[in-house]
Amino acid sequence: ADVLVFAAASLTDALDRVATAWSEETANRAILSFAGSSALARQIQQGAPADIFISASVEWMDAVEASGDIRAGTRRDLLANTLVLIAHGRDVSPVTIDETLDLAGMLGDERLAMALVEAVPAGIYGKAALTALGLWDDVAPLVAQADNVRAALAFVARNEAPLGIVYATEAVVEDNVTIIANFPPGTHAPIILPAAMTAESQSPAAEAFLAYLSSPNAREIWAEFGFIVLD
Amino acid sequence: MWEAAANWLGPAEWQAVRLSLRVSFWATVASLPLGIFVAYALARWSFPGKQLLNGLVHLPLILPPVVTGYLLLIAFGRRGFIGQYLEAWFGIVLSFRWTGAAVAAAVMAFPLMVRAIRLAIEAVDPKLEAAAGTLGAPPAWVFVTVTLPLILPGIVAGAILAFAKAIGEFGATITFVSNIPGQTQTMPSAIYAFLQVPGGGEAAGRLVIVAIVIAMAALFLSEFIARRVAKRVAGG
Amino acid sequence: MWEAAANWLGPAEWQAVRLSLRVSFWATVASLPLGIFVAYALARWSFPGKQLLNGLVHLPLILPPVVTGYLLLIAFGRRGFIGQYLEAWFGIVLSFRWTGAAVAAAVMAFPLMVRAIRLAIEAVDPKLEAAAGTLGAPPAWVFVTVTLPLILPGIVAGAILAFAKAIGEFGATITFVSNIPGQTQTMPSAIYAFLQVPGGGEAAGRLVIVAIVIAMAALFLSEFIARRVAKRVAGG
Amino acid sequence: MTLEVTLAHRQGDFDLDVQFQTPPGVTVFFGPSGSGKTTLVNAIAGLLRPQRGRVVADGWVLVDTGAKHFLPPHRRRLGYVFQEGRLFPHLSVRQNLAYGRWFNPGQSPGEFDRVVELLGIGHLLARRPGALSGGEKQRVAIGRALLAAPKLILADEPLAALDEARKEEILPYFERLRDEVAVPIVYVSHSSFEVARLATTVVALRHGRVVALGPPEQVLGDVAAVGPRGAASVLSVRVVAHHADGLSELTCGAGTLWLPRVPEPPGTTLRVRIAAQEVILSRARPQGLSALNILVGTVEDIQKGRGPGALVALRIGRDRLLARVTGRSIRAMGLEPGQTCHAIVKSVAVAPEDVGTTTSPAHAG
Amino acid sequence: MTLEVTLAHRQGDFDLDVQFQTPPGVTVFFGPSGSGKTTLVNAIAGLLRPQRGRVVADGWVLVDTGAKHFLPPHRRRLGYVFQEGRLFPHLSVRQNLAYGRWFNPGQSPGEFDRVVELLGIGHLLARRPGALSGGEKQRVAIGRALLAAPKLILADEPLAALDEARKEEILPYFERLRDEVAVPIVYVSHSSFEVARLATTVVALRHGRVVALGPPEQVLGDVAAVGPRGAASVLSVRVVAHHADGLSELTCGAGTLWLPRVPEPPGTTLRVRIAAQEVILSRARPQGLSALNILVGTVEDIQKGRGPGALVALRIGRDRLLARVTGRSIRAMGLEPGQTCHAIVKSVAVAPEDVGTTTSPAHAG
Ligand SMILES: Nc1ncnc2c1ncn2[C@@H]1O[C@H](COP(=O)(O)OP(=O)(O)OP(=O)(O)O)[C@@H](O)[C@H]1O
Ligand SMILES: Nc1ncnc2c1ncn2[C@@H]1O[C@H](COP(=O)(O)OP(=O)(O)OP(=O)(O)O)[C@@H](O)[C@H]1O
Ligand SMILES: [Mg+2]
Ligand SMILES: [Mg+2]
Repeated sequence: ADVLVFAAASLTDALDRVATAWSEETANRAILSFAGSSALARQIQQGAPADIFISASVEWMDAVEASGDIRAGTRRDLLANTLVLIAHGRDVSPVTIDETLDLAGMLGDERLAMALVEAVPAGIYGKAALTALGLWDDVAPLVAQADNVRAALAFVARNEAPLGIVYATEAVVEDNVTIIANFPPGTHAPIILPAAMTAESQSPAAEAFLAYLSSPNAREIWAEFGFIVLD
Repeated sequence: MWEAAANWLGPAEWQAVRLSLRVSFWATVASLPLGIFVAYALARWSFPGKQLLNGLVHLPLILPPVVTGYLLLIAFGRRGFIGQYLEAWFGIVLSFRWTGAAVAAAVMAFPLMVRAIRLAIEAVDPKLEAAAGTLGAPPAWVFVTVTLPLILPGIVAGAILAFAKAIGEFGATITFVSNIPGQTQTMPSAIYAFLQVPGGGEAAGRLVIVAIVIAMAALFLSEFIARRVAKRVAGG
Repeated sequence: MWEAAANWLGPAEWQAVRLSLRVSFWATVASLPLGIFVAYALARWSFPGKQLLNGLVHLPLILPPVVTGYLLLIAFGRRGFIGQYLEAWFGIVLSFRWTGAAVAAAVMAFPLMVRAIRLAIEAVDPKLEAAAGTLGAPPAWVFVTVTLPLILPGIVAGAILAFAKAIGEFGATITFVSNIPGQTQTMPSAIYAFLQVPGGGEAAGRLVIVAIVIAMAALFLSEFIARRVAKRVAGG
Repeated sequence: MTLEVTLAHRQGDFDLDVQFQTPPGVTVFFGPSGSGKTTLVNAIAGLLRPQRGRVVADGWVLVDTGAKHFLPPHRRRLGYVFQEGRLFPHLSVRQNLAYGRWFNPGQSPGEFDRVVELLGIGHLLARRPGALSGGEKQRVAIGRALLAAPKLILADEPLAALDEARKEEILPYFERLRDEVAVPIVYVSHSSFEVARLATTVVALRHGRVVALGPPEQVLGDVAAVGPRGAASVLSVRVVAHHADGLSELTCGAGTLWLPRVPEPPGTTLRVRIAAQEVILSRARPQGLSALNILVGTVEDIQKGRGPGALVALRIGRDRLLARVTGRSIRAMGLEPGQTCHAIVKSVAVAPEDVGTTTSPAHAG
Repeated sequence: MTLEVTLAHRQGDFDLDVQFQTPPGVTVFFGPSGSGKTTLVNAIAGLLRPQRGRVVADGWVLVDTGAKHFLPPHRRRLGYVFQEGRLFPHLSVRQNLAYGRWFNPGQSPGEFDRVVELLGIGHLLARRPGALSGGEKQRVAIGRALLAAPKLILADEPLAALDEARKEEILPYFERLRDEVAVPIVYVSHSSFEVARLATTVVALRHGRVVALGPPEQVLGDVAAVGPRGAASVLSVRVVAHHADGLSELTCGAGTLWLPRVPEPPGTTLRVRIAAQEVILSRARPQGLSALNILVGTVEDIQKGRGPGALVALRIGRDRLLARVTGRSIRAMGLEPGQTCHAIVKSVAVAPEDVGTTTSPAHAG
């Protein structure tokens, strides 16, 4: 049977691997539709025929749950991610992020690339962390906000911006950037990617796929891409 | 060699290419009659609400595609205020089908199509239409035998513009009908998906090249047709 | 009442509106001469590489905006293969500046502008241009005194189309120059941002209304100008 | 068909204000450039919506602003030859010619070939109008209008772009339409030849007003309407016989006229335009001249013009013959009303285009 | 200016192949519809790139395909009156008229007013071409070309859309350009009046070939070139005096001509076109006729045409006068070459448009 999965775009490559593995093991098929969490959530609210929804933000999963579009009891926190500070180039020395870091000074008149700080989860988390550390006010005028984490990463990779804040999962696979610091866990709310089955799901295999996402095989793949698997 | 070309893209990518062609073709062809009608009305008639219609036609151009997609979702989604009746009365479901992608592409391309055709209509000398009238041709016939052939280059230009736009349309499509492989994953959506993957640039690049080739072919065709028509009118 | 209207949008939103107007205005105005030139070349000249130029002009229409934005970044970014020389030789920096947003909007709107103007040029009777030539007017002068006034409605149409497109342009802009309030956060970027958060729909709706009002005003203006020009040509 | 026109229409500085009624046949609008001829024809065709007025053709109300009635052009069954051609550029000559047939299928199939032959456009059928010369375009435009099987032909200077020989070939066709097919024709012309030849009624226009109205023999004799050089007489004559040397013998009220052979059979009644300036007068019967036609009549009146010329009207039987001579000759000859006088008319000076078949009976009187 | 034209150009089925050289003055292209007149003018204007050929105006090579030389139209200093007007629709009449002045600023300021007055378009200056009648458009087109201060005027049937009175006003202006300003003129016309009046040289065309070439008195006397009804003589005459009764006395080789008053002062040499069909012959001296002009000459030859007419050429002093009479008259009068014969010409039959000032000296011989 086919399972239609609506998943946040930042999961694209990892989930592809998981789905392929599942197909090989079970002869079922997972069809993956990647887009921004907001678009997917709205589509589910409008009756999209999705079976599984994996959101990049807790808020959108909350919204879908509130409108009664996910099956009660199926929601769980699937994955967690970490936020990192990256710099352009290969051999950049690491720094420590705390209240004393002169982030604005490191930038000079150049830009700090982030995802949209009011709208896209990675941006929201990043802003929260910098605010908690008391750095936000200084760097705010220097932030270049991209519409998603990947576009922010591209700015740093092309050295349009020397520094950026992205998910660790994104940073590890890009050759032209170096992770120079991890944000301390307490500086922002946990970065959680929840998953759930939709209320209207008809697929008999949906539940199985949702379960498979936490299976040992899947865990291995998630870890390979830098995700932390929650339970 | 042919096989090498075929293998150059994976089956999922070929699927996206085929889907894009189908979506763009139908988006263009199905909206053409309405496009000609609206262009004619805007060019030649005056009626109350004309400016409103004109504005409405241009709306998809002005609004960010995401907004257009969102409005389409609200209107034509399965639970949308139009969509639910379409399904109940006619059994037509647009959301999350390729037909929905075609609707999104058609809506996005509509202003371009109408503008081109309208300009062409405005360039037709009304004296020729009047002459046809004196020979006994009723207005509809005048339109078909005089106006239509004379605006053919404009129609071709408008249609190709719309087709090209449909081939490249992304924001409204993904917002309205999502990004479901084989159903609604057009070339731009597939390119988007590739761009989300580190190292996916190469695969995206291949699809970009395919999109360019398709659009170029369409452009060549339109130039060719337009030139032939122009030559016929010039005499010979 | 005026104040109420002003407060209806927050200062950040007003900033986005003002920026969008500036970006779209300059994107349109600055690309118009080139647009007219390219349209004329495509309509009237034949030269090697004409089809290539035609294809190139249409590229931004065909490609997903994100791709166009990415290509702009590669070309015109500070480290881009053109951008670095622009900065070194002319001190022009486009990346993360409103000028870059204008370039992105201009590039995206260019095919629409060129198509409209080209259609208008093709509708001008070359016999009138020839007549001007016999009276001693050199080609450039013929263009300025005969062709240009006759294609004015097409130019207005093309420019307004481009302006409308520029007002709504999002994907290429945010990919090329990101979203910096006051610098590159245009209306569509702001709308997009609102739409990403649950419950942001209302704020987005307000900006959408502003965008519609602006574009409608531009359309009214273009209709008005086009009608005046047409009336002048018809006689009186 | 009678044509009843009452129109008041203002465009820019120009004010059209006419009222007239014409009998069946050809109505010619005659007048200088800018006098409102085309405007009037457009109003009859329905291409112009008059501000006030009424046009009735044969009892059929085409427009009546009072009754808010306006018949659209395509319902008027017209054949309009436009002053500027207006061929369809995207259609071949053949398709242009056939255009009107879609809507009026009652046409005999031979008609197409006849009209094409008449107009000499057979070799152009496959071309598009862009590849035609000015005169060729105009001929195709005439053919297109004629082939629409119209109930009313409107022709706005249809022959202006053509050479004499071509005019000569086409004019008889209009006559046949008038006489045999009895299609009413509204014809705009600058040329008094065409007027005399075709017109049942002439409407002379100036500055948007009717300055003279009537049969051509009357209007053309009216120096005020046509100017001294346009003055001409139109005689009704009957064909008596055709002679072997290429001359035809015709009889008019009081005398015999010899003209280069006319095509009509003996017994036919014709009209002959004789330009006033081509008539020579002589008190005594002239002898030994190359001119064959010598008519005897009585001087009816003598109008002195502003120039050196004078217009002498002779009564010859039922007809009135005008002669334009110099004042000096009148004095030298001592001409006075009531005198008997001979009029000399050269046979060859009467051009074929001056000889037309007569129009409907309305004219005999 | 001499004009040297050698052209071979094929468009569709039509094949233009001409070679001629004309002296200074007005060169008239004369020929039926579709004979290639406009094509030829376009080649001279540079709007048509001939496949093969050479056009030289006054030693100035406009095009020479052999030498791969082609002067673009805007460098040829033309004033081209197009057959179809081609006014700029977006410019007012005034702006249309002034268009050429931008490039040729050497025009005297009074010229604009003079031309506007001549053409009677003063009240139209503020309008756009869309609001003009057919004849008004054509007049503006003429004005536009004349006001470009051209070194070469090309006029393609400029007067076809105009009424006689208007033609009469405009023709003298072209004469003045020819004689006083000495601008070379290439003029296309169907009308033998205009040919006789204006032409220094007539190029008669048919099917893209030159069928006759020469001064109008020669070409118009050539029945093969102009047809029997076009035949005319052109006499050189000198003004002797103007008389109080409105007549002018002129002298030609061997006799006196009386014409309606001509504007030129005594002593001026003029040319007078006398249509062959307006001349009456008489063996004996006629008496008591209203016709004032009786010229005596010798019959030089008699050409029988295909119709009932014949063309009799009289030698009258240095001039040759053609008379078109019927064969029957010739037999009745027993006319034969060598005989003395009287020619009768009515004063008023010579229209003002038949009297023109003479052209450049090239013509006297
Ligand atoms: N583009 C073309 N292609 C083919 N044939 C053409 C083209 N243009 C003109 N012709 C033909 O060339 C011939 C000469 O045309 P041209 O316009 O020179 O005639 P013209 O002497 O000016 O006639 P008119 O007095 O009717 O204006 C005509 O027979 C016409 O049909
Ligand atoms: N749209 C218009 N606006 C104002 N005046 C106009 C308009 N169209 C025509 N006229 C004027 O109306 C008058 C009559 O024009 P019309 O075309 O009827 O003349 P016409 O008798 O056909 O002349 P022609 O013999 O030159 O064709 C002219 O003086 C012209 O200038
Ligand atoms: Mg007219
Ligand atoms: Mg011609």
